[in-house]
Amino acid sequence: MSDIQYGRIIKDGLWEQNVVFAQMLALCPLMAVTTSGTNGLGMGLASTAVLVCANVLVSLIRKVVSAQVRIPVFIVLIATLVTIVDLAMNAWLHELYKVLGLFIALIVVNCAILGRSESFAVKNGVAASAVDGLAMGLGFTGALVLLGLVREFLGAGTLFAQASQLLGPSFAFLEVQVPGYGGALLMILPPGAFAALGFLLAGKRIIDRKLAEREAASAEPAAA
Amino acid sequence: MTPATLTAQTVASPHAHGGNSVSRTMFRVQLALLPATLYGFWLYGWPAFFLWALTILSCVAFEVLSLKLMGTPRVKATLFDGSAVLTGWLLAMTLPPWAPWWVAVVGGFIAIVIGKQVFGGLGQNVFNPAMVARVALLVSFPLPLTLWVAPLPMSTLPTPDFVSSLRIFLTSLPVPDAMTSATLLGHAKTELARGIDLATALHAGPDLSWIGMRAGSFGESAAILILCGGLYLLITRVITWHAPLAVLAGVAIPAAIAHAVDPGRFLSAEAHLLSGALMLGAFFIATDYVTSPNTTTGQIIFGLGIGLLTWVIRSFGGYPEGVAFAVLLMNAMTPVIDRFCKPRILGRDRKGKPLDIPENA
Amino acid sequence: MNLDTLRDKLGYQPLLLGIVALLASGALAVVSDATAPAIAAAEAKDLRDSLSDVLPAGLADNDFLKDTVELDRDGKTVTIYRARQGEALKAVLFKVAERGYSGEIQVLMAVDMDGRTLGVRVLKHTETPGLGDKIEVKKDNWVLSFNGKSLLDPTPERWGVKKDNGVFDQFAGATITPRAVVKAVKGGLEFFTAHKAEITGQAA
Amino acid sequence: MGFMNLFKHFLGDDWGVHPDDRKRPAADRPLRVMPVPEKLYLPLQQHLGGPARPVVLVGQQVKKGELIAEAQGMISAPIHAPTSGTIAAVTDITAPHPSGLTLPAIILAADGRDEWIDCQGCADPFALDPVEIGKRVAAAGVVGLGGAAFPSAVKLTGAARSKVKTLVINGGECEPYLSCDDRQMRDRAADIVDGIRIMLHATGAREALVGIEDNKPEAIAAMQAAAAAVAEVHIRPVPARYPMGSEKQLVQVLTGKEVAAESRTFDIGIVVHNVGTALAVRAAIRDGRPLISRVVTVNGNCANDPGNVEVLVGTLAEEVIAFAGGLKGDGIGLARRVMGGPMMGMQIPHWRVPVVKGTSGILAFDAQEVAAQEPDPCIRCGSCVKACPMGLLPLEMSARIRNSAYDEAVGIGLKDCIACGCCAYVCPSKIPLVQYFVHAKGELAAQDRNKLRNDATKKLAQQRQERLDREAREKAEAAAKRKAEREAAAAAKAAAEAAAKQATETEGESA
Amino acid sequence: MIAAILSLTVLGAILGIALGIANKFLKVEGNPIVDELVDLMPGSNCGQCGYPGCVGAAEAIVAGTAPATCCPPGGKALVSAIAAKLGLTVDLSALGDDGPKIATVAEELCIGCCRCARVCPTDAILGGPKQIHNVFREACTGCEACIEKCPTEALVMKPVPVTLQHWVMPKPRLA
Repeated sequence: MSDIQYGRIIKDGLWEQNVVFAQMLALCPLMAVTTSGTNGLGMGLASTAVLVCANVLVSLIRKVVSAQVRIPVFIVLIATLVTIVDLAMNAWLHELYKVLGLFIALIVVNCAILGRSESFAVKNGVAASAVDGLAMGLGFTGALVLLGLVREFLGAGTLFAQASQLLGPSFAFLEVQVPGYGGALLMILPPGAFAALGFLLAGKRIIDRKLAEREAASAEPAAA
Repeated sequence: MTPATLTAQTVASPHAHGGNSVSRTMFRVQLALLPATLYGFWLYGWPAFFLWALTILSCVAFEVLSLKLMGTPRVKATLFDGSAVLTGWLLAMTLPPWAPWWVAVVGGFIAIVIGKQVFGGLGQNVFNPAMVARVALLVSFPLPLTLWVAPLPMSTLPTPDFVSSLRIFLTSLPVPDAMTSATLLGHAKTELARGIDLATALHAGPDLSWIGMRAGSFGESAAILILCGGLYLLITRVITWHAPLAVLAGVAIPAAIAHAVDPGRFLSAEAHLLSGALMLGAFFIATDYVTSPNTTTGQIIFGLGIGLLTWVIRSFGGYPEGVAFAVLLMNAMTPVIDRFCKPRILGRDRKGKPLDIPENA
Repeated sequence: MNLDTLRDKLGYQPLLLGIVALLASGALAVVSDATAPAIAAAEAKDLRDSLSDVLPAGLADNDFLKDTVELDRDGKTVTIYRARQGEALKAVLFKVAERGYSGEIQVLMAVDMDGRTLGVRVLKHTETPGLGDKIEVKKDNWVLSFNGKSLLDPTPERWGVKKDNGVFDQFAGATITPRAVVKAVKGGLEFFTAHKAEITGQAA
Repeated sequence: MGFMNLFKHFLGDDWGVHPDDRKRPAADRPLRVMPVPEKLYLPLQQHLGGPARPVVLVGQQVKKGELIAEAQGMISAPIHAPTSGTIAAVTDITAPHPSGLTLPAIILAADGRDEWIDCQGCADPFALDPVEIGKRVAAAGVVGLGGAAFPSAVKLTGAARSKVKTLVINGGECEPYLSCDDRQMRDRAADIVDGIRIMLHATGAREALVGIEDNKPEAIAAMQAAAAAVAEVHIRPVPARYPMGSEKQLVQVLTGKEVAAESRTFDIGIVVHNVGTALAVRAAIRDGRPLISRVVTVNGNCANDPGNVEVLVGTLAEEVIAFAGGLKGDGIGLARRVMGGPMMGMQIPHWRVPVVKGTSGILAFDAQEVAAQEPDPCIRCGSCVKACPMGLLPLEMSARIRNSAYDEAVGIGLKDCIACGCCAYVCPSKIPLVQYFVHAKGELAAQDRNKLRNDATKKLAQQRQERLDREAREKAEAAAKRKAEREAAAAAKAAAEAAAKQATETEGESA
Repeated sequence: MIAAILSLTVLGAILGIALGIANKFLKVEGNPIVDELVDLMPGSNCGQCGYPGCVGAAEAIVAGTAPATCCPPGGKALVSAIAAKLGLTVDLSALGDDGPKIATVAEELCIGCCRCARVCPTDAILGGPKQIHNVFREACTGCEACIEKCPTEALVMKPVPVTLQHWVMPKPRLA
């Protein structure tokens, strides 16, 4: 296990194998939460925390767990972790909990977390799993924030509304209001989430194609 | 001659064609829409004309843009099939006559890009593009989309001239209160919500009119002219009677029953039939080839579904009008209807098993 | 000991799953124990904060969270918090609910002893964002327009939105939501008037 | 579109299409008989089933009507010399087939004398045993002249065996442009009725229903006059509608019975023959003459002088056209060459393709007639569904075939498609629907062939393995045997030596 | 609290037993997908793929150690069939396949050495010693095993000729 390429893992998590844009997982929390960039950020960070912990734990016990009971074991682990996060936030980060409370429990059913446990942590060491969890979590957060921002901007004409409630008053500068634009309500509603996600997916594919073309173009003279 | 050079251009039979074409069909539908459209211009003046023209223009522009972006080689052929023009036209017919310019542009974008091209272009869309745009606009911008202007020949104010019409269209300034008016359905819904009996409410409310002397969308007002267009389409065989009749029946039957039971709570069948987008929906939207079932049985089910849902939404839903929502819901059902309503294959029973061979034939 | 051979044994599965379940529930028990007081405190603070939101500052000096009376309203129990200055009852706070455009709207209101509203806040709602959510004080000052209103001011037939010839504004594009809130507040005032004796504890 | 059609359209009883029939003026021109050409090209397969096997040698002299290729297999038909002459070659020529591929044919150089061999006619066919009639029809190489070219004798004897009650005679000729059946019904009505009576006798059917589309009033009148005296032959005008001439549709309109899928008309007591076939059967029985000529319609906007021509089988289309007045402007503006009708006929690559027994028309189309255009995307208008006479969903089938989901297409009825072309005819997007279906059927057949071939290969490989094993085993056994023999010999030798030694020893001892 | 912990633990143990038992009794032996692939393959066990026969190749493809394109006699058709079955995406254009080919004997070069006939996996080559050999078109699978055995290069691979019986109407160009 010495030949783990951390760069590869990070790149996969953030872009190539992005939970939302490449694997199309975790769409339920995605649709429910991304009515604003702030919500997306909060949910993303909470998910990242759970993802890292779950990956580390699963990686630790991977040699003990037998194939027959691995899914119940993972599910119990993840549910426990989420409940602990939920309780802890409620107790000690109460203001943040008021913004995100509804969505924390949703992390249990986030298939991306079980998915990473099944496909990565169970096969790799603790360090690699932690990095993978972090990269995947940040990729997920990025996607949530991006989709939240798009929907918020088109739907309400604001950016990062209420960010100061999540991150503290010093982040109030993030909050932007477009003057004179009332917003298209559809984008805040669930159908808007699907439409926006569709266009973002198309955008990623276009970027990927452009990147592949550039790579091919730069590889050619080297080969010749 | 070698076989290879010969096989290059193989064409199967038939070697004759009936002469029907996509563009001819689209042209006929547009022709059928013309009387109601012209009448709409007369009712609502220049702003309605600007809205109509810009909606069509933006639909065509977005069509060209999408085709260019997708790198389709047949931009011209696809453009001249007239489908984008028709989508824009139908959308414009359902908009409030004095809606501002950006409604037309955003509507064109939603109809063509989101409603049609994203699904793969002509023939591939699941939902009727014009109705997708109509619903998306209504949900997104409820304010300008529910601002109805009274037909000008009925209003006390003079008709705006060309320049002031342009100003109304481009600046989206609020329309003076004296010119606005509620639609019959909207009025009934508001009064009912206040707990006022319909019999009393309709005394003061807008009248029913076969010739569009009431507030409403720019192209929907004159039920009689829409009906004429529909009959023209029936006679030229562009559409069949199944879907339109089913839509009208689907609204009229429950409406008549409910009205007979409780006239204070439910509008009459006539009021339903002559209101909102029902006539337009029955003859021009429910008959959309792409998004309706293929078989006549399927079309009847589809039409009844639209009618019934329209009545349910109008009577119990949050919005006063429900044709567009009903159409979209039934569009989503179309593949299911198509799956279960197949024509019987000659020589087979409905399940596809060969017929029994009679013993003593 | 060879794990590989052990893992496929029949007894291994229940043992493993049992241990994991034991550890998980144990961990949860510990965390739950550790967080319970903090959560209770935070929630009490929340309630106090929201209650004091509708209650003008300095009106009460008691811990009105503890001074409650429970009444039955249409089959549901309503908890009424009583704010006192010294022994004198100054105001009561309670929640009312009404069906809005899409689901229930929960409203917290404070009423003084003359039946005047001291403050109204929407606690919870599922109205369309951007359209019906102007009833939140964060979005709009609209709910403040209830301050100082009573059942006689305005007169009962004027207790409605402007579209229904009332005194309260409606928002552009949404009539149902403000109508529901107005109805809720009016209902709350009627409830207060009807049960004033029980609330003040004079009946008891 | 008459008012009645519009009414039917509203009722939904609207299968098939109503193409402009374009039969006149060709149908009204008198039948012309083409003289014997210099060379005749006779493909060995002019019928459904196994190809015929040549029984003549190159250079051999044959007389008109002489057997030159015999039937091979149960479903096949022999071929006879259409005129007297010398066999010039047996070689590959371009087939009357859309692929433009070649197929083996006998080339006959005419000697101009046009000498018949001795024909064994029969004065009273009704005295013959039905089985004998079947044999004679088979020997005369008669095939269905409506287009499919199914060997007629197979149908006649099959019908007799399955106790058929009704003989349906197909005078529908629903294909536009074609009028060869129309012309023959006008000119040879009495002979046709005679042929029908022979067929009634051969099949054992009680009555014959002759269905003729109502756009051929002259033919109906002529046939009614000829059949007036024959009680068991009924002339039944049917509405002109394509594909009325399709077996299942005609049977349904005439008898009200529906032919079950995956079965034949025999199963409901009906057999269907073409009017032209009736004439050929009559000639085969009454005169003992084999099928060596047929009537062909030359038509299309590019044809100078459209009309019907009686030609010998094997005549090149080129020569038929030349005889019938040639092409306008020597073929300028010619867009497509078609053999058969416009709806189901096939495009041919050039005119040097012979007329075969099933050729009903030679059509020279200009661009305006074929209306070839780039297909547009399907708009799901459902025209094809309404037009399909079989009740299929052409748009759904073509969409699946487009994605190569052939099995799914079969699941929704591809096998029931009769390739009549109604769907493609009405399609506003001009999608070549029939081509999709023909392609899919070919592809499925190819897959079946591949599967058979794979199984055969596996069997071969297995047999080879068994053979190798057996050989190895035999070799081993032989080796073992040899070894055993050798050992036995050695043991015997050793024993003998030992014995000898012992003998000497004992001798010595004893000595 | 104790009750919650205990009940969860017992529940876990019971579920574990259930899963263990299910695993014991519902186990699927062998891999059915391999058999399906074997059915698709030519079945001549020619060995061009480098695996022991078609079964070996099928196992390797299912295991992912061999590409779907490893069978030359199967050609494009086989590759797409395998890809469809396994849900793979395969670049067909890389496969230089121009239709099925079979071996043919150039009669003027054949010396009748019988070497080719001995290696043919389907016994498709016929011919006695010192006689010109012939290939049965229907039996040849195009495995090319015979080609390199021929001392005179009399065996060449040629495309299977298209006949009227084998012709398939081309698919219409996509609109």
